[in-house]
Amino acid sequence: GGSGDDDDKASASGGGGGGLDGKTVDFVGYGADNPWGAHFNKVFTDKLEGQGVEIRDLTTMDPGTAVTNFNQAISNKPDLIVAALLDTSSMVVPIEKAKQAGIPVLVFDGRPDPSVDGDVMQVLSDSEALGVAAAQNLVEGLQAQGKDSGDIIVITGTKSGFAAQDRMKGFDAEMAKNPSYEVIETEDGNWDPALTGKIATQLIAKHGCDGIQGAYGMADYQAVAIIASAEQAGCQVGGADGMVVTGSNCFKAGIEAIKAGTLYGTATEDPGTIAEQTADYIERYFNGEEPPATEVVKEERVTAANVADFEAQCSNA
Amino acid sequence: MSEAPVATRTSEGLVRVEGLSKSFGSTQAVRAASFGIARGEIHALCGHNGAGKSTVVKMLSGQEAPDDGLIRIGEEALDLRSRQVAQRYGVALVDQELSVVPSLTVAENLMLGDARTGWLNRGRSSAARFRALLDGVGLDHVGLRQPLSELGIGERQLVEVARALGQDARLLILDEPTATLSDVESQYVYASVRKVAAAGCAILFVSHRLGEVLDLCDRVTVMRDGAVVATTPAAELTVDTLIHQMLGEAPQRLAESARGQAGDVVLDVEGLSVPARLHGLDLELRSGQVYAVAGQLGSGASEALRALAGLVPDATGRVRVDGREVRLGRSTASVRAGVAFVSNDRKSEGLFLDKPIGWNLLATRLGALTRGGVVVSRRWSAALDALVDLCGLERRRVGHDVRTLSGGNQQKVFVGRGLARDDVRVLLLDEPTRGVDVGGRAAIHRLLRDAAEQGLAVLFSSTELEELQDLADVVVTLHQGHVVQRHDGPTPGAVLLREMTHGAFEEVRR
Amino acid sequence: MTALAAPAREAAAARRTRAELATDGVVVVVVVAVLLAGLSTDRFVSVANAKAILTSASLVGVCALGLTLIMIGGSAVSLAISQTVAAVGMVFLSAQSLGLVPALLLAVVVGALVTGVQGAVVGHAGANPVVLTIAASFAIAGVATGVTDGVSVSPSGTGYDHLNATPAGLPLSVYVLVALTLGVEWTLRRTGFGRSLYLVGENRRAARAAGLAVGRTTTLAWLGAGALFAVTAAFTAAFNTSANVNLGGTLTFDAIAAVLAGGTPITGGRGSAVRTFLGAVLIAAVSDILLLRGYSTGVQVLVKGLIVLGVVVLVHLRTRSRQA
Amino acid sequence: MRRLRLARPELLLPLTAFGLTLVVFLLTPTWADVELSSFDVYNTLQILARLGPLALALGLTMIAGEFDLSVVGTYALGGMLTVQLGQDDWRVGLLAAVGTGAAIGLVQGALIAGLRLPSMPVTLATYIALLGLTSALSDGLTKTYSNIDVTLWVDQPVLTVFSPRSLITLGLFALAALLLAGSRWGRELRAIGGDRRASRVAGVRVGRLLVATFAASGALSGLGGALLSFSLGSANPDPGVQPLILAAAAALLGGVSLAGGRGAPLGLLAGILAVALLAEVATVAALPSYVTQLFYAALLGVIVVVDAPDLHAGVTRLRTHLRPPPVPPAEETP
Ligand SMILES: Nc1ncnc2c1ncn2[C@@H]1O[C@H](COP(=O)(O)OP(=O)(O)OP(=O)(O)O)[C@@H](O)[C@H]1O
Ligand SMILES: Nc1ncnc2c1ncn2[C@@H]1O[C@H](COP(=O)(O)OP(=O)(O)OP(=O)(O)O)[C@@H](O)[C@H]1O
Ligand SMILES: [Mg+2]
Ligand SMILES: [Mg+2]
Repeated sequence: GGSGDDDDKASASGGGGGGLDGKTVDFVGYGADNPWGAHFNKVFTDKLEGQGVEIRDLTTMDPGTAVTNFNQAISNKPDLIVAALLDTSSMVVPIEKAKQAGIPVLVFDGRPDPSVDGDVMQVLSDSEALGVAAAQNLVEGLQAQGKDSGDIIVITGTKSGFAAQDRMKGFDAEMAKNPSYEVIETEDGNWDPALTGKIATQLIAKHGCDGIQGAYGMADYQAVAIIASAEQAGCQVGGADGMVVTGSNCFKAGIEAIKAGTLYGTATEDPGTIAEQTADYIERYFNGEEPPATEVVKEERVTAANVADFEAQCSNA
Repeated sequence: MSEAPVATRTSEGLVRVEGLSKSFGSTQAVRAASFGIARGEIHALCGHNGAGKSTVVKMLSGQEAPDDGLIRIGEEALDLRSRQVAQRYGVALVDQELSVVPSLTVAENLMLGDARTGWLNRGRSSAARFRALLDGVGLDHVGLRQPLSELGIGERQLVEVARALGQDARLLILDEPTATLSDVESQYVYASVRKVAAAGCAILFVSHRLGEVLDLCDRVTVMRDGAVVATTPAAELTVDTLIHQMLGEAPQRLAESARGQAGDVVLDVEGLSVPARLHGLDLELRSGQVYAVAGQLGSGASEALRALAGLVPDATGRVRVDGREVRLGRSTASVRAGVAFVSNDRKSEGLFLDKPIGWNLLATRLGALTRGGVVVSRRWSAALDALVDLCGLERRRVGHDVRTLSGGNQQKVFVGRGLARDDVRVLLLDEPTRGVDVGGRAAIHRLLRDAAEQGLAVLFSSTELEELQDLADVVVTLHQGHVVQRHDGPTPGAVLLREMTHGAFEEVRR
Repeated sequence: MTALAAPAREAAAARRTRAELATDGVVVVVVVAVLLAGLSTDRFVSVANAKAILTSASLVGVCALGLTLIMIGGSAVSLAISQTVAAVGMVFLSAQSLGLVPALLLAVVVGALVTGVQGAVVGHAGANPVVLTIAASFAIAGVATGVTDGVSVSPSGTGYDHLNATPAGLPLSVYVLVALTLGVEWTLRRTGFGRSLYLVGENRRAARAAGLAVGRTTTLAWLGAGALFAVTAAFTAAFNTSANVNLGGTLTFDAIAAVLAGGTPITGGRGSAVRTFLGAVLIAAVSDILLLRGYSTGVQVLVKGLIVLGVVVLVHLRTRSRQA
Repeated sequence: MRRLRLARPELLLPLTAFGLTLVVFLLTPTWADVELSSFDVYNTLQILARLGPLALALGLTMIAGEFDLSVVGTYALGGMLTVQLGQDDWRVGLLAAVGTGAAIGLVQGALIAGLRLPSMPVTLATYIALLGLTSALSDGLTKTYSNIDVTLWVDQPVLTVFSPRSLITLGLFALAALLLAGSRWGRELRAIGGDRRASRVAGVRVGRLLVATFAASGALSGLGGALLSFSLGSANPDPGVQPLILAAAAALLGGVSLAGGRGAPLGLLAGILAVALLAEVATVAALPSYVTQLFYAALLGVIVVVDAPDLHAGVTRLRTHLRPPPVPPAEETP
């Protein structure tokens, strides 16, 4: 098999009707050792395989392996490559190679590098909206406590990913609308609950319980770690005067915390919903319905007010 | 006793050390030592354990820098910063510790550090030279491309000797080259050394075997406590005067009357075998007597002791201690049955060098010093005091790491570990006095004799006639894994030697 | 005998060598430097911050105590700590329906067994611990992922929350760390097992020839280590209220860093629980200073590495000076 | 007494490993529903190119009886420097990566050789420090390499199955094999790995050799990082421990002994090819990643247990106890 010598087939709009049965999809997604990825893979694979699509599992959490696997996918000449971009820039060249080989690519979750933006189909989670939702949660929560001003700490996911960067973009923009609330610390928690807890403990010690009014843990499991740290340091969390904490993609632990009143709110971006929508997109694509090049999954803000509606959706991981 | 007149084959001094001194921490190992070696001379360096011989050797061979003093070779005063520099000035060395690499082949070992082997590997160009070297030390059965790990310890030692001989040195230093060799193998070393000396090389020979020293060497320099006592022509010395120089006193040999009376059977061995190494050894050990298995390297003597200690996984045979059967192949099983073992490799299979003397002495009896798994300090210190006295060590030093002791004193600690234990019935010792000076040797012999009298079965192996005659009541000679003969009571050395080197075959024929 | 009577040996024996004094000097300078840096750092000297330092040292510290046992016993390191902690954390949370104490016991048993099996292979067969535990880390993570399908485990009860208690304002894990440090230290110093462990760690072959139960001692050390990993796992899981294969985070290298920073040599035969405790606190304190002064995570990790390097060199120089 | 040369572990293990994995690879179509193509060979060699320099670096230090855990740190730093300094001119980036790697190796080697330190804790500390440094340099962010021509060049197919990157890696192995087999370096490297003290006494320049080996290890790791960054068009501040683990597996399969003193570059090459083939089989057959993980665990576990010295004793003991005692050969009885 080769990469560059089949250009004549390239222009064919791979889907072009004919239904799903017998179609092959090479799936270079997140590895199952990540809880988000695990649930996504399960929902996605079940749904498509149920309709006769043949899925080849090339998932991994290692960016280098992902490139090798993507190249392998190209050589397999499937009807479609579905990929998650662990490392945005290292996927630029493989995506271009796929384009040359005439194999369509669908990217889900995080957006691709701008240089190949037009070359792939995309089903994206709305990271900026997630950041906005987190900021709204904080502002709303603080205002409900009657605080006009307040200091906020943020512990992010791995800073090198677009997911964290885009969330911060949305978050910062929304916070800028309420200048009386100030972000005093932003630390990289590396999507790691243990590290997040450690950093939170130190930040709380640094500023004291009354030095921090709000906190943003970029994923629920990070927000939960912040809450635990705060409680261990003897700070009050939630309630009439305690620290307002928010997450921004929902996990079961977060939903429990919202119900317990310690987490003010979160937002969706649960793997099940994106998986459903991605699978749905592929269905439409193979059925020749020509879906729009980019679809954004609608993200919802979750707080105590509507937590019941999202409990089921958010409790898979 | 100042320096005696030089009586050498050539009167010109080639190598001179002047006022050489060296301290390790608080220990002054060598104090202002001076002596000279002439071209073509075989010069012995003698002294008790820890006298500083090896330290002098290390300074002469570039392994340690002197704190003070000069080393001259020819007319130059040299700064021997490393082995390479020393080699460049023509100093070849056989170290006290075996210094060949088991993972390399014989030929590769001969090439190590050899200046004549260049940076590029040029195939077989040196093969003939290496072959001749090996043949010269009696290793004609050993192949150049054979991995060294396939050779026994004595053969390895001979390879190291061959390597040093092959370097065409101006000064050849041999630090106890024959300690691990049998008498027959040692003869090869003597012959080679004589040949090299005849070619004009100066030779420094360190040994505790005083007989060989007097036979082989031209002059003898004796050291005591780091200082040179005297340099004397060998012809003017006898073993007794030499010992007197070394120790300042004459050691007591065990008197004939000290020989033990046989008691009950403690250890009963039937058909002890190790594939390809030991074939059906039968032995009955009684308390009160000291037994020896005697044989050259490779005779299976070491193997027999190691098998009894549970260190040879494929050993078979029937072994009973006080009538109870012992399962072979597991050291813990042997220990439980009351067998204590002193290996011939005290560095890697013996002592805990970086632990205090106390820990080393008590390592084998932790069980007796604990109650419910917790160490009882009272028992610990009582046992320690008793042992330290028993072994003739200084109480003051029990907290010091064993590494800081000289080889001979390390050996005393090692032997002491098996003594004065209620749970020990059999004491096995492989070369119990390897590298130990005359005084230390007598002390260790006394310890073993006492142990036997206390009701233990004592079995040791040795390649040295003197030791066999001094210590053993019963000697079993071994040759190529087979028992040759059992001797009760005093046996002429010549008989033992013949059996150890040639087996029983010729005798049967005669 | 003659040698022992040598006069030069007499007095000087107990005196400290120059190298020892020099290394002590360096240690003093470093501690003073850390203190000065701390004192000049805003908010470093406060009860809250001291609590924070202890808190962040506590979980790594308990793990590191386990690793200390392994290292003293001469089996170098375990590189499977993170994965063990993650897997045991999952077990702990999913067993919450049994109640806190049974769940805790179950976790300790599982942790001890998983680690003890590796110890048995190292102790009895002489397998290389580094490679073996790399294999174990893959195996544990693979099994955990396979069993859970990668989904996070949530607690099946609420008993775990007791582990997040803060008696007298300090997290329970700090008390546990102090108690376990004292317990492990006592075991090492006062029991026959402790002494055999030091001996086995220093020279395995010699220990075997001396008739010490090398395999059993090593296995016991690893069992103990596994139990300590499990304690960390329970606290970490309780803290995060959910567990997946990434729960252990960077614990493996954090624990190694703490043990090495405490001055326990990787070659075995030496070391103590109290030193490990101090190592964990040192690293936590320095990280804290750097964080308070606004340095990034990268710089904190860099400094952690340099501390470990410095201590390794110092300890080595000191030991060597003692050997001379 | 002389055993066959092929029966020695430094040859037997890599040849067996390579042979077996090759068979598994060729048989993949029989159990997984896939076809093999020349691209699969290309991809195997790409995996080789990714791990090869690391395996060689680790292998060389292991032969010398040391264990350089810092290779992955140098690898990460090398990749990052390549991207940050080589945006305009790839040569600058490459030079920076290799030079820094060599310098790090030099310093570590000097510490280890000069103070006679054990290498594990030193390289472990360096590893932690280098990851921190890389992360500090990049602010924790993945950095993009925008010189796409280089990216395309290093991975373009050459003779169908090769790429410049895999050819460079194979060249490195050839060079190392030539150096080690053709000069005293190889012999002395094995000597200091087999018995450090004895080699020193024999007059081997142990210190210099160690420093050179660590420098080579650092340079190779830096180069590996640079090549990877060129290929990916980016540099990640934390490559994880997976590269280290696979490189270690490759070195062990390559016949290098954990105790030191044994191994050769061509054996290493066979070992890394075996690992690359396995990785490719996992990819072609689309095994879930946890299955692959379990597979590597089993592989490493088997190697390390088979290599375990005391197990041999145990097996011998067991065999001896199950077998009746041998009758002593009659003709030798005196
Ligand atoms: N590296 C060292 N560190 C500390 N002390 C040492 C060291 N090397 C030797 N010593 C001490 O120096 C003294 C002289 O030792 P040396 O090895 O030279 O004795 P020796 O005469 O060769 O004894 P032996 O006959 O037992 O080999 C001894 O007391 C020994 O303990
Ligand atoms: N690995 C081996 N495989 C096969 N035979 C061996 C092996 N090692 C040694 N031998 C042979 O076994 C015999 C006994 O060897 P060994 O060196 O153990 O004797 P020994 O008990 O040490 O003798 P000594 O009493 O002189 O110390 C010798 O003939 C030797 O060549
Ligand atoms: Mg000596
Ligand atoms: Mg012997």
